[in-house]
Amino acid sequence: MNEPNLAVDFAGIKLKNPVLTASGTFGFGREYSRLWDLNLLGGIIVKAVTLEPRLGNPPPRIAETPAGILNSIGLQNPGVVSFIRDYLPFLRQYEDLPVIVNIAGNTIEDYARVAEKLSNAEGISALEVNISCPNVKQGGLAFGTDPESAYQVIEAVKANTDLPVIAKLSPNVTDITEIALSVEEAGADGISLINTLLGMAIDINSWQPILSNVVGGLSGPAVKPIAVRMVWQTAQKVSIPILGMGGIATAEDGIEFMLAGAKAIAVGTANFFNPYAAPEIVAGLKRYLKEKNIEDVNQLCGALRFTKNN
Amino acid sequence: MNEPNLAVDFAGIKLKNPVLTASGTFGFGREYSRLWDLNLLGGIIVKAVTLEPRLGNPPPRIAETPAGILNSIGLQNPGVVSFIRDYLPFLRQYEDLPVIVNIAGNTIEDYARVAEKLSNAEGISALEVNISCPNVKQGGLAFGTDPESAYQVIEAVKANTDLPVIAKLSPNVTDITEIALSVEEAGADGISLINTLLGMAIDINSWQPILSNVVGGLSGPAVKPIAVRMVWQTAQKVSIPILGMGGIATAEDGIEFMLAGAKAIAVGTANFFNPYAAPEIVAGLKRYLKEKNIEDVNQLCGALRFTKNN
Amino acid sequence: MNVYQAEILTSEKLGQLYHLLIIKQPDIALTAKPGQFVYLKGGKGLDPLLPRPLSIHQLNQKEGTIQLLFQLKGKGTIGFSKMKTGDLLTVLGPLGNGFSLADEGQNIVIIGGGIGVAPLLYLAEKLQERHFKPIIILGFRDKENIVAYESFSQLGCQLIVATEDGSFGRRGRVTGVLEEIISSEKIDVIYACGPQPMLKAVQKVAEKWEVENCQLSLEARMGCGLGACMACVCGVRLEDGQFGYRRVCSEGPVFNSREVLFDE
Amino acid sequence: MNVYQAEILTSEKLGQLYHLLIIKQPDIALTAKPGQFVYLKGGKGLDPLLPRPLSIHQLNQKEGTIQLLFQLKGKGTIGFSKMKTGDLLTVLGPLGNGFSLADEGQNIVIIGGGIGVAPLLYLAEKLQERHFKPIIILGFRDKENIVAYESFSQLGCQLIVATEDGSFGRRGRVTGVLEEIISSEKIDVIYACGPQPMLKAVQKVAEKWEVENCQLSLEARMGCGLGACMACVCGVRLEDGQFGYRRVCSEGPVFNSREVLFDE
Ligand SMILES: Cc1cc2nc3c(=O)[nH]c(=O)nc-3n(C[C@H](O)[C@H](O)[C@H](O)COP(=O)(O)OP(=O)(O)OC[C@H]3O[C@@H](n4cnc5c(N)ncnc54)[C@H](O)[C@@H]3O)c2cc1C
Ligand SMILES: Cc1cc2nc3c(=O)[nH]c(=O)nc-3n(C[C@H](O)[C@H](O)[C@H](O)COP(=O)(O)OP(=O)(O)OC[C@H]3O[C@@H](n4cnc5c(N)ncnc54)[C@H](O)[C@@H]3O)c2cc1C
Ligand SMILES: Cc1cc2nc3c(=O)[nH]c(=O)nc-3n(C[C@H](O)[C@H](O)[C@H](O)COP(=O)(O)O)c2cc1C
Ligand SMILES: Cc1cc2nc3c(=O)[nH]c(=O)nc-3n(C[C@H](O)[C@H](O)[C@H](O)COP(=O)(O)O)c2cc1C
Ligand code: FES
Ligand code: FES
Repeated sequence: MNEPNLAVDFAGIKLKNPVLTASGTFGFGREYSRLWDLNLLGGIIVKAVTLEPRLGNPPPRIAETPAGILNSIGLQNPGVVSFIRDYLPFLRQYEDLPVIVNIAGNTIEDYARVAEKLSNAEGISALEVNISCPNVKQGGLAFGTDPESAYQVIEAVKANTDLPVIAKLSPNVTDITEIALSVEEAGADGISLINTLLGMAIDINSWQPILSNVVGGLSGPAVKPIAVRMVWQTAQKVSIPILGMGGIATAEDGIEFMLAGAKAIAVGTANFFNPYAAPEIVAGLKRYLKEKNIEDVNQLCGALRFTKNN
Repeated sequence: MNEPNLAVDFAGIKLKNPVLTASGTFGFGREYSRLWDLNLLGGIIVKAVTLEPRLGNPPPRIAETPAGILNSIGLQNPGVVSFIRDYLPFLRQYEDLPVIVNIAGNTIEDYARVAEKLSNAEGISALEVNISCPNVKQGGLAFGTDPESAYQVIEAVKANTDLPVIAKLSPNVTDITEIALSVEEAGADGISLINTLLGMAIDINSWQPILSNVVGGLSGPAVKPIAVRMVWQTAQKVSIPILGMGGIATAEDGIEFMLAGAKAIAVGTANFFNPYAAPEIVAGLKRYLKEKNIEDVNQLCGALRFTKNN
Repeated sequence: MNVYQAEILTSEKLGQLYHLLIIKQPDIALTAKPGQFVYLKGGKGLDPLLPRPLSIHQLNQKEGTIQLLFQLKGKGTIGFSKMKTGDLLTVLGPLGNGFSLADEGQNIVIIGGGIGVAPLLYLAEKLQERHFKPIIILGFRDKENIVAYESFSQLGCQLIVATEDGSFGRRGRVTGVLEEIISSEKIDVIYACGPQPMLKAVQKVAEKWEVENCQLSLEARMGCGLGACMACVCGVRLEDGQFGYRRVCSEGPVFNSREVLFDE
Repeated sequence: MNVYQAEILTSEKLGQLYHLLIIKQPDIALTAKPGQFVYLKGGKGLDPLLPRPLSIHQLNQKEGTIQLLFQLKGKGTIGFSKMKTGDLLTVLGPLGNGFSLADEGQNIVIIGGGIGVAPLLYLAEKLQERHFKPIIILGFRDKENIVAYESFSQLGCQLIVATEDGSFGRRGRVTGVLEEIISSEKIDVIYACGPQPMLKAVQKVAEKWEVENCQLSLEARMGCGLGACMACVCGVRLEDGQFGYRRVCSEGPVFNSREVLFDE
């Protein structure tokens, strides 16, 4: 058998394989590049970038929970100007590494301005619009839990960029498909699912929340079943492609997401407990396709089968 | 120091300790009674009872996920008549074991009729109204995700019983406090938090969902941070007591829930991987209170402290 | 039945696919019946979360030990195989109803497929003890998949091994062998354990040849292992002829083949 | 810096509270500087999920081994202590900036509190090698909490141990001892590691006596360990005087005490 095809076209972005790294878990790429060649990735999604630099929340910002973590980083980032000047050039050295920039803001206007600024820079393949960050007081989650606000943010971003726009949705909602349909209508070219689930952990010795921000976002293997379900539900409803994430730590996990309907996948928390997770998933995916005699990774996408009982 | 007080009053039900077993994970008590004395429990919440017997969903009905499980039992139960005749007498042998009956239905009328029938039986301490089961086609989750429907179910149950009514809410919502306020207004005497989160798992060899019902309810340690957060959010808003559950496997876990605002706690999935979990949690709670020199377990309830950073 | 901490006395890799553990647990060794199982967890960790059901392969009452024979499938079984002598396992058991032993003078066939042979060794031995002369048919995909052959052959019963590819013993399926036997002599009792397609085929043969006492040991994904959660059900025809679900953990794992409704 | 599979050569319980592991990892042993740390995980399981940061307590370049000294606190550290000789640990390292060594002729005090002594042994040895004569002050709650005393006393430096209850060595806090020393001789460099209240007190002393080169090794809950996730920050006064956050894993764990802003 020939080598299987791993390339996918995601919302017009050509990815040599469907494995990306999830925003906020991989910085701007530099740290992990000391361990392995970033060219192995299908693409990189960088940490959220905002109009102005952000300080983020006070520490502690992370807590371990069963098979998961809570984080409340609070979007610490150097701001869009510094990103373009100080961080983007490093990534542009990689010839075959699509760079997707995750953007956030307090107001719709913020989103529009960041989008505009990034669109004038060179070397960016798409914008991922974070309307789902649970760790900031303004904006963030509020945009992602209301279909109307979600629509407005995406519409404003679309109006200010020619880049493909991926809406990153929050799982903290009653009906994910309602928000998904709304951003699709607003012109989103793809959907990222899922951001973190709102959670909390308490230190029973001090009687205080472990996170100084009290609540934080839950991610990691613990959330995988919820993420797979949301990808599956959403894939039934929308026609734009889905970028699946939430607890992916192995190629097997990634395949679950693709069968559920994701066209590409992102590795987040797993980077923390296995810094080689992403390239291992690329290799594992290839091995799986070979073993199963599948010529093209696209054949997995939404290929879920049902027995008569379903 | 004297023995600490473990007794709590939950919505008028006197519990000798705050540890119950969660509905559906403990049957009608008989199986675990072969291992330890059920009188050790603060109370028992039995499997959901419906007006008519229910067959439940086809197998497979359970899947293991990271630090959690998915289930899609589908409310298999013998129906309210058989429950009262064949199962309740066994529990009534235990002199000091409050029995809380979890009830479910397809229609508001169903709930009302089950409530009525159970109110005429002897030996029941309260009803827990399941408006949050993700595993049945009609009713279930739909009631629990809409404040108005939730209100109507609780109102109808209240109108048909003199027993304390505990509303069991679904975590699959954008704002848990909205539903909580709605059931409080409808007259609920207490709130159980949380039922399972909707999830899904796929077998990457057969390309089929593992559960024959495709989706199922996620429970176990994985969901604990979400449950603690919801208990905390809800405790800020309502004045009726909260029965906390979702991933409780140790006394430490239970204490987290109580600090967040739960007055009592229930052990669910942990029964499966440690059949002695519930009595061990009672013992662990007592040990904790002694070590910390706390006289009364009620002092934990909602005692969360905040540092200046919060 | 209770929860015990049991020490691993022997841990033995059997080829690439299987593993044998001998653990010390006198209470279970004294009371377990053939066909019963234990629900096994290796420590208090949350990964994997649930215990795993494993049949009692063999036991030694004098030494208070039980043998567990299993196939390496996923996290649970691979985890058990990595535990070392002296490590403790948490064991809930003995669980389930087990096989009901035949009446005096009855002709018996025992059929196992793949790792489904696990609960059949103790059964065969028990039957021999009671002076039955069961015919044992074991089927495997190929030679590499054969397991526990030695133990079965030492029983001194008539033993027929079949492999699907003919790489060892007879070529073909166990149910072919079963039909041959049934067509030449009257069989009163069939005991079977193995993959579902095999059990379905055995069910058909039993129905066709009107073997009333055909006992199938089923598998199902479990939650509590005790009968409390309703996770492990299989479809059955109830006494009143209606369709219903029974719990494999507590009402099984052994069912009469007439009541089992596969695929429902 | 890389991810390695490292074999456990020695696993030694030190009383009820502490544990010492010696692991084989030549690359780290060759390159690690005092004050650097490793990010350690015991196998691929998900419980616990994250690695744990542990300082390099000591290393042996010839043998390619490193020593990790730790307090038993929760799942992670207790899990490491239960691993056996021959087991493999996954080690990411060496990480962080480490201590910067003093200039020739400078007077040095090393202060450790509790398990905070861990990174100081290798530091002290390195300083001795370079002919410094550091004064070492170690503080513990009480006699039972003392750890690594032998190793430090074998260095041949001036060693002062203080316990809060006076059950061993001097009674009182390490910062009391520090002030005594500083008030009698000029100290150029302070190295400190220990619980936050101790570090705050050291910071105050350094400020009061204008010790410019006071290096504090901080702890923080970590995500990636590499500098990518921004989880492990501590509050600092930036070059421009503004408040900001720095990453303990990659910009620390050692910071000059003048820049650290505790409680912010
Ligand atoms: C009553 C009974 C007796 C059994 N006896 C034996 C035996 O003696 N030897 C043996 O090798 N196997 C036996 N099995 C099957 C054995 O339980 C599974 O192979 C094992 O649970 C797989 O776990 P895993 O973690 O290795 O695999 P995984 O596939 O990773 O397991 C994932 C989950 O699915 C469940 N699961 C997967 N396969 C099965 C299965 N076939 N049956 C039930 N649950 C399953 C697991 O318990 C676990 O919860 C028995 C099953 C039952 C129900
Ligand atoms: C750079 C650095 C070097 C360290 N060196 C040592 C050392 O040499 N010896 C030693 O005993 N300890 C050291 N620590 C502290 C050590 O990392 C924690 O004691 C350990 O992580 C606790 O893990 P646990 O699972 O046993 O405890 P748990 O409390 O169960 O851990 C829960 C979570 O909190 C984190 N956590 C808890 N306490 C700390 C802490 N003090 N610092 C950072 N994270 C924490 C854990 O990593 C884990 O993610 C160091 C910490 C840092 C940051
Ligand atoms: C430490 C941390 C920081 C994150 N920061 C961002 C962010 O800046 N923007 C964003 O859209 N998502 C952010 N996320 C969410 C992840 O991109 C991802 O959606 C989520 O963690 C689920 O995937 P995982 O379980 O694989 O981590 C962050 C997650 C973590 C753990
Ligand atoms: C197998 C199973 C069956 C359940 N059945 C019911 C039920 O009948 N009624 C109900 O209200 N909740 C039911 N639940 C939800 C639990 O009562 C509990 O709310 C949930 O599992 C979270 O707690 P846990 O994580 O401790 O299990 C069931 C849960 C499981 C795992
Ligand atoms: S596994 Fe719970 S009823 Fe069988
Ligand atoms: S732990 Fe990720 S930046 Fe320090």
